[in-house]
Amino acid sequence: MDLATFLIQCLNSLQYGLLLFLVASGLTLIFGIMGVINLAHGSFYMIGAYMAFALAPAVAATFGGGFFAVLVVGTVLAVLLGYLLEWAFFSFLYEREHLQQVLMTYGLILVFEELRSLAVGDDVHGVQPPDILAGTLPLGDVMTYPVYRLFVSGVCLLLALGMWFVFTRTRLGMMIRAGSTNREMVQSLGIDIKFLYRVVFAAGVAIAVLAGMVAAPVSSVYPGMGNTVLIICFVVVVIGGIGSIRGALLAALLIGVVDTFGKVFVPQAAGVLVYVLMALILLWKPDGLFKAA
Amino acid sequence: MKLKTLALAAALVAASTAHAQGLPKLKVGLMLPATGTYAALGTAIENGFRLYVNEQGGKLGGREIEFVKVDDESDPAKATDNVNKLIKRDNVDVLVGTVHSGVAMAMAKVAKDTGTLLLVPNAGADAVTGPMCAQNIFRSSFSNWQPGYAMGEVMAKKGHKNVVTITWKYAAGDESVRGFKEAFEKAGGKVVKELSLPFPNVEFQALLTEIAASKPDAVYTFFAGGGAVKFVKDYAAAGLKKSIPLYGAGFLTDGTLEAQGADADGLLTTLHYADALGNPKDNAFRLAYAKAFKLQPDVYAVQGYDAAQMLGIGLAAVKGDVSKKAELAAAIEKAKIDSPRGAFSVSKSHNPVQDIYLRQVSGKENKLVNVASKALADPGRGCKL
Amino acid sequence: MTMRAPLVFVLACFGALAALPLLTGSYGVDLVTKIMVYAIFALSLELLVGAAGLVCFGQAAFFGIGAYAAVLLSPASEAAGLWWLLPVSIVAAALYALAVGALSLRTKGVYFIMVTLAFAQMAYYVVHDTPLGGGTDGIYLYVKPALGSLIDLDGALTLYFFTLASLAATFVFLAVLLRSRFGRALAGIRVNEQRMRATGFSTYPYKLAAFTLSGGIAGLAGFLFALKDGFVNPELMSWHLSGAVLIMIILGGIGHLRGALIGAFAFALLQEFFKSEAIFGAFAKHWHLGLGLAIIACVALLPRGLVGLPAQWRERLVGRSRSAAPQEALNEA
Amino acid sequence: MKPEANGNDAVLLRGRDITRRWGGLVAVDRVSIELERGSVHAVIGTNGAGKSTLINILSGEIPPSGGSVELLGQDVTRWTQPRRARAGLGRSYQRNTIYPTFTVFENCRLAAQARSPRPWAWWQDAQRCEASTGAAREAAAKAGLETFLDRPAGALSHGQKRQLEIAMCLATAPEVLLLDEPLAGMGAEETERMLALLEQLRPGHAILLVEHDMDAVFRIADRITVMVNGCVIASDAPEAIRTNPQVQSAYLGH
Repeated sequence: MDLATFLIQCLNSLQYGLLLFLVASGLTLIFGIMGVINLAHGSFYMIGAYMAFALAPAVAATFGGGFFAVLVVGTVLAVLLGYLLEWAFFSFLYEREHLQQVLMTYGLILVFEELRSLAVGDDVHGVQPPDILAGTLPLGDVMTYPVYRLFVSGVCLLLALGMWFVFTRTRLGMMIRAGSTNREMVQSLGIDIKFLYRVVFAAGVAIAVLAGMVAAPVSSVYPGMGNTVLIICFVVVVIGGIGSIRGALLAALLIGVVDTFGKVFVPQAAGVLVYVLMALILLWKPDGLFKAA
Repeated sequence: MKLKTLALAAALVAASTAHAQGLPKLKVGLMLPATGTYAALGTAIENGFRLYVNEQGGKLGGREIEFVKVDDESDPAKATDNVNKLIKRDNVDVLVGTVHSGVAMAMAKVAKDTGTLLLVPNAGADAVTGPMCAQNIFRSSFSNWQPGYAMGEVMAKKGHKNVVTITWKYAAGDESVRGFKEAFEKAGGKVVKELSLPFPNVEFQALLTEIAASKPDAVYTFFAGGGAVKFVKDYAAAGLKKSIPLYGAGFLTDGTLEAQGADADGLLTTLHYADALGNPKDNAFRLAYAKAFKLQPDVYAVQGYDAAQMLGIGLAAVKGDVSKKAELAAAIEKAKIDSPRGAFSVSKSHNPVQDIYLRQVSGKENKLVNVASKALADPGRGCKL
Repeated sequence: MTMRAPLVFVLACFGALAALPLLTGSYGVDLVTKIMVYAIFALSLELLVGAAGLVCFGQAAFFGIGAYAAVLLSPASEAAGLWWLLPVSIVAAALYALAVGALSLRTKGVYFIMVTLAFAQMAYYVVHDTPLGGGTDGIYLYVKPALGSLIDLDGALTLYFFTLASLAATFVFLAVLLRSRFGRALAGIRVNEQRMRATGFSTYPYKLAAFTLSGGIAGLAGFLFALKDGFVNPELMSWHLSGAVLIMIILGGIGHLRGALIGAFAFALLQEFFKSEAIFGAFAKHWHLGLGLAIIACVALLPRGLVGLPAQWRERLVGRSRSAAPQEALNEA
Repeated sequence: MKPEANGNDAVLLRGRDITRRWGGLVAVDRVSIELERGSVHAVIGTNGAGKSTLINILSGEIPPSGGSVELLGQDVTRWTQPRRARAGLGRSYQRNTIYPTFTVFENCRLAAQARSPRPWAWWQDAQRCEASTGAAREAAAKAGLETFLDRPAGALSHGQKRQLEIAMCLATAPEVLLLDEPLAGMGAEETERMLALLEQLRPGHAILLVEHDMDAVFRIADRITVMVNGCVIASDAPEAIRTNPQVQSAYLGH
């Protein structure tokens, strides 16, 4: 493997790591910081991808918006969806055992999968990136690199910075983190914890749906896509250390490297490597890389 | 005493009329995916099957057809139960299914144990018409070996010498690449590198970079559904499309062209069907299908349609009496099936001996280029039929 | 809830299961055999989650090892001896559980859940990607094992009663075990591990023993699954099955052995109900929707799972007269 | 395990130069302490003086950064907490660590079971194990809980829960008792009953008492050690401690 190829592979692992963090970001919020075991995270990601596909004609027809208009409309819808979901299905679950949340979100996976099949059918779809991001940059003599993947990586870094800033440097972030460690205490301090949780849950769902929409041109849109990302998202959040944004980002990059170079150097064991990595990290540091930030 | 004779007489009359008017309804068990990634394929197969039955006025071999459906969820762990549900609870006379190879293997075992007639409308696992072949198991689709082998011949003829193959690490991918390698190396070509990634991982960047690094003459691939859409788009986005020609089994571009858009233009694939074959049977089939289902038919619809044809031929030969298994099987083995893909007959191991076409993508359609392999028969290795 | 009510319920269940083959056709026998296999599988997880408070998300690996051992170790053409094949399959699953437990019990809570998932995925990929397990299309068990001429497990009815006997044996064994010193120590570890260590229990060996035992029982369930279908496939070890069995015991109600029984039957019968064309016609295709809504209803209305239903009704009818916290100490069954 | 010195003033538990550092902070700084059979040794000090850390090191829950711990003549510095508990060291906690969903009797029986765990005997019903049920009834009676045996522990009053904590300690028949603020949050009448219980336990056991209730401490302790910021500033009989100038300025504040 000559140097040029090695550098391109590093770029590939960096880009996959950032994409992983983007996809798992909604989960770092709902599961990482709020402590809700949200198996339906994959479904939100799928909803985002299908929104990017299904909303495009509708948005174009109503006020002629392009890809970015779809992102805005989709995110607003997602916040509403998240708000309603929290009120209807999660508000009474916080005191209950974690396993009740597992059962509830398992039910939601089934419901979302079937509603998608009823609404949009079971075909495979593709989403075209917006024209200004549709080009490619030359990369070495043979390859070129799609500009859109750089945009995705950019969105991811922005999101990571934004979430890190909100949760560690603002009062809102402090309240949320306090709320997740001791709900009653924060309530007794006069903070309306019910409303706060609803807002944070809605934000978590919105980020997951946004990730689905942004990743759609790269990941394509097909039935059951939610399931394929679900486990890897939990791996990212847990390796990073539950509740730590920095940890999730580092974990995503680490998995990007292991998955990318694993496929190249150890193809027959490529499927296992990510899980070997997780087992090693958790056995070395049983609370993940960064204990709660 | 009088009452008993009356009852006896009535029974006799009922029996004779039933016979005159044909036996009771024939129950066909459709075990196809209704949920999950293969749901669209399940629907297409069912549409094709029902189209042929409707064309025959709802009767095959003089017997009215009643459908019993089960969603196999493409889950091998539930396969045996779903088949038992059809055979033991609904006591179907014929089993039709399925898409997923793992599920098809379980169905084949139950069919062999119970002797029920099984028509496989898609799953390409070589073993179904190989070690698992049986007198009562027929396939109307293909074996993974066939498209691969045909593309091996095509690429050798085109003068490619060093080729890289890439696919998921699962049975269908391995068998397709094996078929390709057999033909390509027989014709003097060399497979430089066999790349693979775990199923259903769709992160191809790393391996695309490997392809660019090893600079082969061409690439052979086997992907389907969402994976196929993503691979074709990533391959084009990585700039490889213009420098290293991409070939593949037909599933790379079948049912995915709308999603792939311009990235798929010009791709050459091999499959036993194409979008515009032009023969009269295909034109009639496409018209009827479009009218009935408001959709364009694809290879899966054709395979469903032909599975129904095979059943029709078999039943006609035994006048609807499914218990005459040997006669029914012999009839299908001898028959020439007038399929939209072109007439074909089944090999000794009950897999279609069919023309494999070379197709090229243009204008969101897989246009016919020429016949890659004429009447290509699956070797049926391991079949003792 | 006095001690008698659950006992009567469990005996009634086993009585009904014993009589079932007389009432239903061969499909019913097959379906219930499969559900009983999943009930044994659910009991193995109940021992871990309900009794010891260890939520394992990789139970399918032990189930799959039991199934693959049954097929790989059976000679191709003639019946393997049940007397050695069954124990070997159970021990194989238990050994992997011992190895996984020894490592994963160093972590706690959600991290433990994810480490067990990691080891299960490793087992899954070994079987999925290497020729060891016969590849992704799976392998066949042509001749089912037998115990001399006494038990030939090829017959559906023989297998039914053999599975019923295994389920009964597992249930009784676990009921007795949970009331023994070992069982009470597990319960103590679930409620307050710190107090257990302060009084002198080294908790790690207890948890490891429970994990290994649970793996062995899951191996038994996998063994019976392989016998019933005569076909094993890597999907037996996928996380979907680990998730499904976890859903069964939560649905049934955590903390009670009979909750695992109820959960396994409820989960399977709910699916049969929503899939049946007779009831839903064309909409049966979208059975996921019905099942999902039913599960959500269960979470909303039954905080203690299906097993808590009678107590909940009684409380609603009689009003919350009796002691608030259910007297859990003794009637663990 | 022969007691080192003669008669009942043998030293059952000795901590020598126990130190514990959390990064830069020194929570316990070279503290030495001895617990003799038949004597109540109280440790007092302001919050954050390192009392709880000391107890956790003696009980084996936290490994020391330096120094050693000797139990009944054996160096147990490396022993885990369960092993020390089985060797005769019982402890109670500041926050109630009981089994709220079990009955009071079952709480005590499970603690007593630690003496004869016999986990392999899976067929024997734990309720029929005379060793644990006998010890449990005895310990509950000693702690004054004999009338509450069938009630779930979660339904007890706060004082009764503190008594249960002691009962579970006694159920393991320890020789050394480490009690972390047993009187915390107790009314006058409950405090009297607890002090009577400690009085009753004194002859057979070496008791370490960490407590804030000064009256109780000066009434019951044979010896008092005062800790401030992780160091021992005085360790003497109660009267000497009351008049010790250092203690007055550092702790009693007058």
